[in-house]
Amino acid sequence: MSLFSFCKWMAEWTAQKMLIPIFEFQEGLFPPFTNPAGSIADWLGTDGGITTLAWLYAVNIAFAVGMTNLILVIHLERKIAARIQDRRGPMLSFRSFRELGEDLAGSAPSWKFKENYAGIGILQNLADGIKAIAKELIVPAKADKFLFTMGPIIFISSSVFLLVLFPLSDRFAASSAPAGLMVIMAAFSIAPIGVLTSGWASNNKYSMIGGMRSAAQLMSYEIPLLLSMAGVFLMAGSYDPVVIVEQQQASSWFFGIPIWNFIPQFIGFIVFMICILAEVERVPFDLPEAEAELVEGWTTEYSGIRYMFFLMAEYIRGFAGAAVATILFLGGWAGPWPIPPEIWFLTKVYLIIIFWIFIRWSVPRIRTDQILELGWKKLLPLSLINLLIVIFMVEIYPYFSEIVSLPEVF
Amino acid sequence: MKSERDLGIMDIIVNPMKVTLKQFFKSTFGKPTTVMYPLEKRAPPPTYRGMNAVIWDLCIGCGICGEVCPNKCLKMKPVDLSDEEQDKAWYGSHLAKRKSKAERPAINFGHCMFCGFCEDYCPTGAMTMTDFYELADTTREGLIYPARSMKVDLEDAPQLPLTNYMMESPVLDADPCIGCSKCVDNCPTNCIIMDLGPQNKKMKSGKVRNVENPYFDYTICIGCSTCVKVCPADCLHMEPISNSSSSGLSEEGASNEA
Amino acid sequence: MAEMWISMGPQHPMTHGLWTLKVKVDGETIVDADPELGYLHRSVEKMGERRKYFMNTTLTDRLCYASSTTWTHCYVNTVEELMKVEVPQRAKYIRTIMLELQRLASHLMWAGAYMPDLGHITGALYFWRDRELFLNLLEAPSGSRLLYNYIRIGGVKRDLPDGFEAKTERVMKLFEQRLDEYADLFENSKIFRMRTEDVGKFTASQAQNLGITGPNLRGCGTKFDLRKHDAYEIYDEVDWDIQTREAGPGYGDCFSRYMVRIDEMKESVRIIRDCFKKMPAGPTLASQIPVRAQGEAFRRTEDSRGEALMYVVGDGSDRPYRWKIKSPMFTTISACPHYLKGYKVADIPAIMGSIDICIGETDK
Amino acid sequence: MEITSFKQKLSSCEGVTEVSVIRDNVVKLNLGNKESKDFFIKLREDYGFEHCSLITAIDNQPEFELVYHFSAINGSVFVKNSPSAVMVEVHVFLERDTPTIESISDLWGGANWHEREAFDMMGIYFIGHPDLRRVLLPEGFAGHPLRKDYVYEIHEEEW
Repeated sequence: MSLFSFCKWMAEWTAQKMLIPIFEFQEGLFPPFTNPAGSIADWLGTDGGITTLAWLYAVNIAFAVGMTNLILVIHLERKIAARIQDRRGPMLSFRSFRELGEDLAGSAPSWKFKENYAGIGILQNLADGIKAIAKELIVPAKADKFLFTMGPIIFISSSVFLLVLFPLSDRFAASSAPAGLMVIMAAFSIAPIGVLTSGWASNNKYSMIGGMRSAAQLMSYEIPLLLSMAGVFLMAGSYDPVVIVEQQQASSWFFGIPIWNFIPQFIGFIVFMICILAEVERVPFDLPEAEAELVEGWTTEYSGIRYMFFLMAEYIRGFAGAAVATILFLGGWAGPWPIPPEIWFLTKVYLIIIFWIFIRWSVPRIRTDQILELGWKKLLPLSLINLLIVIFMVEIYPYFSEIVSLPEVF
Repeated sequence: MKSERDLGIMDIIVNPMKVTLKQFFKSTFGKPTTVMYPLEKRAPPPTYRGMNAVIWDLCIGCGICGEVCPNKCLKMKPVDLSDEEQDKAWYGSHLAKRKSKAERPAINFGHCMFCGFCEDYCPTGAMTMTDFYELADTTREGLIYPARSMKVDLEDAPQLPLTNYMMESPVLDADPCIGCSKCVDNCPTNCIIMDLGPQNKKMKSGKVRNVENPYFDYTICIGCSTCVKVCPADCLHMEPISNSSSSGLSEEGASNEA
Repeated sequence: MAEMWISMGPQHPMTHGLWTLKVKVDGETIVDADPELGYLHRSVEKMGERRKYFMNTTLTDRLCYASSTTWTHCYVNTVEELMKVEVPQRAKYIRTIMLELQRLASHLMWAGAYMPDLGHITGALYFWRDRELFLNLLEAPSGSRLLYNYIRIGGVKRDLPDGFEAKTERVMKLFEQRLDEYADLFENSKIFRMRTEDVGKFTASQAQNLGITGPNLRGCGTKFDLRKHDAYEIYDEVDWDIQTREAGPGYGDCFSRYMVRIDEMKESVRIIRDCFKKMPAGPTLASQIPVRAQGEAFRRTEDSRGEALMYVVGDGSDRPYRWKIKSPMFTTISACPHYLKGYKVADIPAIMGSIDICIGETDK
Repeated sequence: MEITSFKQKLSSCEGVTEVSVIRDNVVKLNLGNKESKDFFIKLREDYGFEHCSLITAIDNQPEFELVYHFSAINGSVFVKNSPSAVMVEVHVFLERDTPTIESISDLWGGANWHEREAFDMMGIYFIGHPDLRRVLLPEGFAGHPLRKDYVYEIHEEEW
C-alpha cells in the first residue's frame, strides 16, 4: 500500500467518522451563516474533498518524517563532532530539564530511571529551540524591514518545501511528479534569493559580502551540478525518481549485485558530491558564513527564531541533498528484501550525511577565489566529460552496436 | 627546515579524515578527555591556590597579608575573640588583650586574584589557601567574606619559628624618639622592649633626662612595619635586616595547607 | 564594487582580543589597512609605579594570559639585574623548564586559535586538549592553571613536586606522538596548504626594519633567537638549535610561520629533556633579596611571540620609578598594513592569526 | 666589527658622551638632542643596527629622558667568542618646556608606534612623524598620564 492510498483511506475514515458529523452539527447550529461556497460537509463527501484531505495528510506525514530526521541529523552531527574532537557532546540536557521542572513545580518528582540522568543529550535540540524562540527578534534600525523579514521566510519555506518533494521509497512519497528531481533542484535554487535578500536587507557590510559570496557560489556550482545530474537523466530517460531507481536496479548485474550509477558515472558522482556540498554550504564550502572573517556572513544581524530558521534550513537542505545523491547515484531505496526500502533509503542518506560530517570536522575552509576557480575550471569540464561518457554509453555505443553488432557492454 | 612531502589527491580529504576517524573510534569506545563538570570534577594539586582560610590559632594579627596584597582586597577587621579563642591564640594573644579588639583578615573575593602573596608572606603560616574554587555568587556583597567566615580550626597547628619574609626590619633614629612606647603596644610579636636610651636629652622644659628608647629583637621581628606606622615622631624607618639566613618564601607554607 | 572601509573589531572573531582592524577593500581585495589599539589598555606601567617590586609579578602575569610565565620571567630578570641578585643554579634550571613548558602551552594556544581562523574547529580542540596537559604540568608546582605567579625575584616560589620529571616525560612523549599524528590533519592537508601558502608574505629585511621578531622573523629565514643571542638562564648550557625556515619561494608566508612554531615546540621538548638531565640539587631561592633598588636596568628575553624587553628605573624606594614594557606584538601589529595589502578578505584571519596576536601584552 | 672597536668609533661621533659597555653586549651612551638624527642615520646605515627594540620616555623631573634600544640582528657588530647580539642604549635628554626630538620612524618602521606611544603617554613631540596620534588612549584624552605631575584620582571601593 502506498502512502497516498493509506492517506486516502485515512481521509475517508476521518471524514466519515469525525469531520462530516462535526461540520453538520456546526451548520445545524448556525443555519443562517452557512458557508457561501457551499456546505463543507457536502464537499467532504465528494471525491475531490477526500483527495484534498488525503494530500493534506500525506504532506503532513512527509513533513513530520522530515522534521524527525532533521532533529536526528542535528543530534548526530553534534555527537559525531564531539567524538571526533575527543569531547562528549550534549550529555546533561535531560537532567537540566528535570531540574528546571523541579524548580517550576517546587518539588522533586518521585520517579527516577537513571542515576544523575547523565548521557541523555537528545533534548538539547529542544532546549536550543526554546532558547531561540525566547530570544528577542532584533531588526537593525537602518535595515530594510520588509526584506529583512522576508529573507528567512524565503529560505526556510523553500527548504521545507524540499522535504515533501523526495520520496522515501516508491510507495512512501507525498509527491509523485514525473519531473520530480527537476522540481527538487528548482526548490534548491530558490535559496540564493533568500540569502541575497537577507544579506542586502541587513544593511551590514559583512552580511552583504556574505550574501554576495553565497550567490556567486551557488550560481557557479549550479551548472556543474545540473550537468552531472544530466548524465543520470540520460541513462534513465526520465526525471522521475522512481524510474531512475528502477533503472539502476535493473541495469547490468555483477554477480547478483546491481551496478548503481556511481560506478559507470564515477566522475559524475564525484562532481555531484562536491557540488551538492557547495550547494548546501557545508565545510569546506561554507564561505558565506565564514565566521572567522565575516562574523556570521549573511546571518550576522539575525537573532532568535529567524537565526534558528537559517540553521534548520541548512540542515534540511543537507538532508535533501543527501537524499538526491542517494536517488541519483546510490540506487535509492533498493536493497535486499527483509529490510523495508524506506529503511534502506534512510540508511544510505545517513551514511552520506555522516561522511559529510567527517569532512566538515576534518578539513579547513577554502577561499572565495579558490572555490570559484574549482567550480569553473575543474568541475565544469569534469561534468562535461562525464556527460560525454554517458552519451557515448547510452546513445552512440548502442547505435553502432546495432550496425556492426558489438557485444553488449552497457 | 624539514621538507614537507609532496601532496597527492589523497591529502585533500582522505588522509585528514583518517586522523579524525581514528580519534572518533578512540573516544567512542574509550573515554573522552572532557569531564562532565557538575557530576565529575578534576582534582586540583595539593599546591592549588583556591579560597583562602585563616588558622586563627596561629594568626597574630600583624596585617602583613593586607600589606602585600596587590589588589588591597584583604583588610584587617576587628573581631571579638571568645575566651577559648583568646586562650588558644598564639602570639597575638597579648595584643588582643592590650588592644580593645583583636584584628583578623577579611577578604573581598570580588577583588581577589588568587596570587598567593598573602599565603607566602604570612610569617606564621596562619594564612592558607584551600583547593575550594567554586566561589561564584549572584551579588557583589556575597563575595565579601567577613573575618570570622575565614576561620578554620586545625587540631595540631604547627607553631613554626617566626620568619621575616619582608626582608626588612625597623631601625630607630634615636634623636627624635619621645619614648611614648606606642610601638611596643602595637607590636604583634612582642619583639620591642623599652629601655634607657644612649644619651640624655634636653627636654623642651629645659630638664635633661634619659628618654626610654625602643630596642628590637630582630630574631622574632617579622617586618610588618606596624611600629613605623604608629610612631608619632617618625623616628623609625625600615632597613634591609632579615632575621633568617635563608629566606625561602613559602616552603613551609605549602606543607601547612589545611 | 566600489572601495569601502570595513571595520573589523573590536568584537570580531578575527581579532583574538580587543582591537580594531579597519580594512579598505576593493571587492574582496585589501587595498589598505589601519590597525587601532587601546581597547584593553590597563595602564600596567602606571600601576607598577605604585606597587612594590615583588607585587608587580601579578601584573606581568596578566600581560598575556597565554604566556604569563615568560612575561613574569622577563620582569623578574630585569629586576634581578637592577638589584644584582644572584639566582641559585637549580632555580635557573627550574625556570628554564617552566619557560619552555609555557612556550609549549602558548604555541599550542596559538595553534588552537589559528585553526578556527581557517575554519578548522577540530584543530582548535586538538591543540587545546594538548595544552591542557601542559597546563596540568604548570599547575603542579605553581598552584594555578593560567596565571602562575611562580617565578619570584631571586628564584622560584617552590621546588618542583615529587615525580614531576616522570610526569613531564610522559606528557611530552604523548605530545610528540600526537604532533606526528596531526601532520596529516594540518600541514600535509591540501586545503590547509592552499589557505596558508603564499599568503601574508614579508621578507627578512622588511621584518627586521618593521620590528617583527620571534617566530615571525624566523619564519622568513633569519636565524635570530634571543635565547641564544642574548642568553639568559641556562639556555647557553643546554643543547638546542634555532628553528627557521630556509628562504625560498614560499618564505615568510603563513605556512612557514606555522611550521616554525611546530618545530619550535619539538625543540622545547628537547630543551626540557636536557634540563632534567643536567639539573643540580640545591636551593631554589636566593638567600638575600633586596627590597629597594637604585639605578636602571633592562633585559630582553625571547617571549613566545618575539622579543620582550623591560626597562626598569629605580629611585631607591621599594617601588619602580619607571617601568617600560616592550611588547613584540605592538610593533608587529603596527606593521600589518605592509603584509595585508593585496590579499583577499578571507586571508585576513589567516594572516593575522599566523602572527600570533596577544592584545593583553600589546595594550599593556 | 668587534664591540670594543665599535665603542671607540661611537665615542668619536658628534654629540656622543659617556660611552660605556654595560654587560658584555650592550653599549650605553648619552646623546645630544641636536645631533640625534645624524647619529641614528649613521647607526643604521654604517653599523647595521636593523632593529629598533624600544623607545622609552622617562620623566626625570624636571627634564625628560628618552632611552632608545637598538639591536644588530645580522651580526654586523659582535662580541668575540659569543653569539650575543649587540645592543646600543642611547639616552637623550629633553627639556621640559620643549620636549621635541626628530622622528626616526623613517629609518626604522618599527619605531613608528613606539614614538606614538611616547607621545601618548609622556607628551613628547617627534618632528617629522607621519602620523603622530594617540595610540593606546582614546582621542581627546586630556594630559599625558605617565608624567609624574599627572594628577589622577585613586578610586578605592569601601567594603
